[in-house]
Amino acid sequence: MLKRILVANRGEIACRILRACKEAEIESVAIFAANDAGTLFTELADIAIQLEGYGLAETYLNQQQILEIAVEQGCDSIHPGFGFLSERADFAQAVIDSGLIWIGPSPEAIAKMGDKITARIVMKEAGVPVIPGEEVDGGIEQIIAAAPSVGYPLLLKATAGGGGKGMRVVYDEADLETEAKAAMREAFNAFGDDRIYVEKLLTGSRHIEIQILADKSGRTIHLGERECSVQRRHQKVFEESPSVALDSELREAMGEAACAAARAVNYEGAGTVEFLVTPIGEFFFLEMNTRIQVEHPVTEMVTGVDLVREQLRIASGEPMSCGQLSMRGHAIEVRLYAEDPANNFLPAIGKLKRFVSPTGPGIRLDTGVRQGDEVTPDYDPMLAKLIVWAPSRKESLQRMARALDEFVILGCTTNVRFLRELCDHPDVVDGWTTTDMIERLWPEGWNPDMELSISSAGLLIASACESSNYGRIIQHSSGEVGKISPFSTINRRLP
Amino acid sequence: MLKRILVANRGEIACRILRACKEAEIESVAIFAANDAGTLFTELADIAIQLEGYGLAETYLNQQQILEIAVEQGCDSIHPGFGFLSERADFAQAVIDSGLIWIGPSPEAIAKMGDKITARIVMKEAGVPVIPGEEVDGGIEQIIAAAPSVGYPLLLKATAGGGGKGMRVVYDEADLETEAKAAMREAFNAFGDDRIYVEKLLTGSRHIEIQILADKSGRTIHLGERECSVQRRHQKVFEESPSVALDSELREAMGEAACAAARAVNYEGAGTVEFLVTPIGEFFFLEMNTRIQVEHPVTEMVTGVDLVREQLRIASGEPMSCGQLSMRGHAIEVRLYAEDPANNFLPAIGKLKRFVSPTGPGIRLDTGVRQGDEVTPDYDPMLAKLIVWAPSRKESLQRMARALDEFVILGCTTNVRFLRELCDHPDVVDGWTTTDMIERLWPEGWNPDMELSISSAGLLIASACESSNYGRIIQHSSGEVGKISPFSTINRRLP
Amino acid sequence: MEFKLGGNRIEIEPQREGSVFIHEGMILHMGPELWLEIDGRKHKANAIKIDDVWWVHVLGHTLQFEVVEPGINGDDDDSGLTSPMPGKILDVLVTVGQKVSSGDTLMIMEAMKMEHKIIASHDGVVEKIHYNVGEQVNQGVELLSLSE
Amino acid sequence: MEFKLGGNRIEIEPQREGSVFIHEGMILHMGPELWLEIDGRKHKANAIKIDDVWWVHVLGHTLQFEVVEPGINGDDDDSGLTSPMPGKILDVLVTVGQKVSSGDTLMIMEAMKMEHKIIASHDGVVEKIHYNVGEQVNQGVELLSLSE
Repeated sequence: MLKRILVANRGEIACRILRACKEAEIESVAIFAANDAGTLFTELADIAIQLEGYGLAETYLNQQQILEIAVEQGCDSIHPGFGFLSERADFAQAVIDSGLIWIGPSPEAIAKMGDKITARIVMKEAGVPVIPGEEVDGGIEQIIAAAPSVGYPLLLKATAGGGGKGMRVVYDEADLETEAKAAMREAFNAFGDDRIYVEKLLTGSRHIEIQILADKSGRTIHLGERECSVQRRHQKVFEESPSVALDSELREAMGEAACAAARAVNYEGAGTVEFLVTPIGEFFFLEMNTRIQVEHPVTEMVTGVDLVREQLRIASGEPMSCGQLSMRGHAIEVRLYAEDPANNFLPAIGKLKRFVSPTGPGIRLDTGVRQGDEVTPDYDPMLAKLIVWAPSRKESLQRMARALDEFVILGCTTNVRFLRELCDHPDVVDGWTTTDMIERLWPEGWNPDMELSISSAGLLIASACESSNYGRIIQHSSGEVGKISPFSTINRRLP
Repeated sequence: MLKRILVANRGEIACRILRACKEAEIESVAIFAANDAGTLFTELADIAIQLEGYGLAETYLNQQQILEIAVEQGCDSIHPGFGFLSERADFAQAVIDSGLIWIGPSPEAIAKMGDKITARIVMKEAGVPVIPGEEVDGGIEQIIAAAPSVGYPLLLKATAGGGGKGMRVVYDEADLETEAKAAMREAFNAFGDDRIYVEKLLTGSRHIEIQILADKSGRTIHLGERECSVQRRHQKVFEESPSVALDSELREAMGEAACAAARAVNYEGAGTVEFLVTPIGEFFFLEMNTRIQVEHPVTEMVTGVDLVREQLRIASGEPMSCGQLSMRGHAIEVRLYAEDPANNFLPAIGKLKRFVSPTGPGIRLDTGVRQGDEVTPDYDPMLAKLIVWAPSRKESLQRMARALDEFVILGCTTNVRFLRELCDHPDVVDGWTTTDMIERLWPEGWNPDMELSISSAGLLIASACESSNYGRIIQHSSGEVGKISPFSTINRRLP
Repeated sequence: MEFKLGGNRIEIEPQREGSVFIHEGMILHMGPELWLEIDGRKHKANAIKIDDVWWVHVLGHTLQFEVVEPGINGDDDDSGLTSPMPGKILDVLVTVGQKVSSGDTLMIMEAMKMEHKIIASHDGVVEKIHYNVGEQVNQGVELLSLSE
Repeated sequence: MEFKLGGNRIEIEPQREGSVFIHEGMILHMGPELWLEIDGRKHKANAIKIDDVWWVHVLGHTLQFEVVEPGINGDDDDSGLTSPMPGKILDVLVTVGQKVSSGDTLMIMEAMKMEHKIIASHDGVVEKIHYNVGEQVNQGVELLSLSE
């Protein structure tokens, strides 16, 4: 049984893990950079320790400092969440070498799956189909040399990568060098490793992944699929389970392949095997994510398994608690980003002056922020995840539409309206979700489908509020007294 | 298919139904009394119509006015929620006579089950066991005459009643007359009918109820049980499913009895058959609630059936959509009351200056209020219901404890801390929940189990805030500008 | 500084250094948010003042502290027979001049659809009845006067 | 009253009667909350002013209206090559005096762990480059000047 866990992450996923610790009656230690002081996840920890330094490298990616805190605070284990150090085999090894439990798979498994080229080779050996491509070893010349045999359109991917960083689509040979350089730079900044390899771009495919769990007693199971085809800039925005594209036969074949992939690296804990599924039902191994996934809640809601709590059980040496699975209904997750979907999904910043989330049946909110928080450019723009469950896919889409209509966020531009329009877009309703869907539907960029009466209504509201001095809040708190004079407000009233 | 539903209710259950309408893409009309203007449920309706008049009788219980609005607004159906007119056979009949669809069982079924004495007789005939007692026809003399044969302690219950109104426990003959009069008065005020009957008080019993659904095609199913034993003043505060007291054999026997009860009155829609279960596993029919129940969410979370949406389907003549049930995990609901549990659960009022609800996995909040709302003495003090689901009962209790710890409500006294202490009380953890549990555990009344350091911490916070002018918010909105002078605040600063 | 908590008066003068307050080994850090430190662990607290009462949420508990204005030393009698909330008088069970004992029911009022008993807090004689059956009463008004 | 919405200036003078505002057949009721009435149906709206911008949530849409101060008539050029958010300059792809065409990538900056291209909004000649590779920039600052 674990006694005290250090959560080496921030934001929404840190909240998720800290709550799981609380529920499992395990003490928790959060670490936070100075610019995260007072945010939600620091509240949910039993102990919150501020990291020294600035920038990711000195804080959330600072292995040495994090390990020192873990030891000083008497932790017996470290949960890395996703992103950051979660797929760093060297960190996993360092945690183990410090006498702590690493809540995740072995450093060997991480290393094999983390190096995308090694992973391709291991998977081929295990009989799992991989995407046609070239396992080049990085370097701009090698990429240029490999490209013709793969053919266009092709995809440049970071060997060390994940999460869309360092990933570029190239449609034309003329763009290859520029894009490859950009990909290498991004990869280097994100992973400290600029190796890039080349894969065929399988257009019109679906991104479908299988959640697996494996415990130390040797049991490896799959928990069905998640379809994450709706992506912008190679980052998922809309995820669901089950997928309309899978029948039980294909589901079992992919589940078996996922378990085979996990067994090939003696996997332990929660992991995800990602596949591309072509329109004719072929599937290809994309990569394995050796950590908890952003979109894990949809699997939790469909299977009723608490994946994070199972991670804690497995890490402590207990068998997983879930027996025969009973899958039920349909779950959808949308990722709430601080970004402007009408402007090529450019990240946005601001203060969340209003943040009123929907409630009621079938609604789950996994959030890293709450009203009053500041969205800064320092971190990933994902603010929260909204997940719904309903007995059927149709009801699930209807529930998501209802929930997004209720969601009020003022002070920072978000993708709420974009997500809302997805819910009743015919392609989504009919299940024609493919990885190139957003580019296909909105080749010139997305703009809200807004009747004139809406902007007219907004204008009426803005002008009425402006002319009547509505809703101006002057907060007199210890730090702010006197900063804002009420008279300046009154002076600006219009006749 | 229904096209436009009038929701003849308010608060939390109106929100629940209005959201179901939205999700089912059915238009909704809310009605509200003047003192409910601007509350959450009026926001969630497509159309909100203010009722004329004051007090319950002129507003939410005003059948004529509600029917007129339904017809004027072009509604094709009325959903009564729970309480108010939901179990009024005459209203159901009037709705039908106006050419509208009544979302509930037939007036005949309501009448038979609503008159508790008729219900007892019908149940006896259907072979469903009833509690020993006397089916007196009201009147103080008859009650006094019937009491000796039933014996003490006994329970006075309103013949027309439900929800704890007009219900009194009498331990001693000396109190019988006073209590009977009070019960009659309360019953008359609540139901316009002062008839009271007498039942044996079965101490140490559990309150376990079976949810049923019946559609017009003749299918009647049960959806398992809810245990609602933890009650204060005969009102439920803590409900769960499944019950630790039932094995699959007893569950099936009670489920069968519940379906038999429903069939005996040709029941249609969602309904609940309540039983008392004695420590040796006998069960007795208590009453049937011919409407949706406050605690319906626990069944929804365990079965995955959306009961309100099924009500809409059944009322429109469709078959229920749920096939073979797949029950999973454990759900708990707590009722958040504006009341002071340390002062005999006396209802409280105030303004919800802070209302920050928990989020994350397995959490559902069905609320009728949000931050900023005023809790008035005009209506029932139930503010919201917090429901959690987890794979096991233990995990469910742990999750509820975590959720209640996160819940911040300032400005109105609530029972949050009382509910929180229930979560790890040994009797609750071990499942020794009986209807007399609260009186048994806290015969002198409940008081928070608070270490001295907590009140000391609170004192430190209050004094620090007071001396540093912390958190004083002066809102300058159109209506309030100038009402509060910032100078008066500054003057009250302490050195 | 003086507060009332559940009828008891408590005096407190925390040590203060800028935005840090100390009392009985606990440290309160006051910024845009309140953080209470006990044994090196920080806990988020919430506080808001409504009229003269500070509502404080800390460590899962909600507490109310009434500010006692300096200089005011009124021995306000909290045992007064006052209306706990707005409601309607349903029944008056005593008459002026009647002797009552602690625990006797004096009035019945209705609020929030429930009946509430107004009970004598001490033995005495009914001096005055301020409201009659059927009357609406506000919160906090005195319903009856009882001699000591 | 004048607002800017997505670069366009709009003038509006709603009819007002007390707390009721009317414009194009829509009625806004202003109390502690905002209720917009269209065709007899009321919809809750949310609005808040941050700096000079009104953020409005109505009917599931979120809109931003910038208040244009009366009297100010500056033709501020929104096609300026300004930093969309705080970040770091990763690459400068042009030099002063270089001719560029609309759509050309001029700079690459990094913010929120992503690369963003700064693209020429019109044909022109680079007049000045205000930041060099590696420099931190704030939101809204001009990165380059481009002649017309």
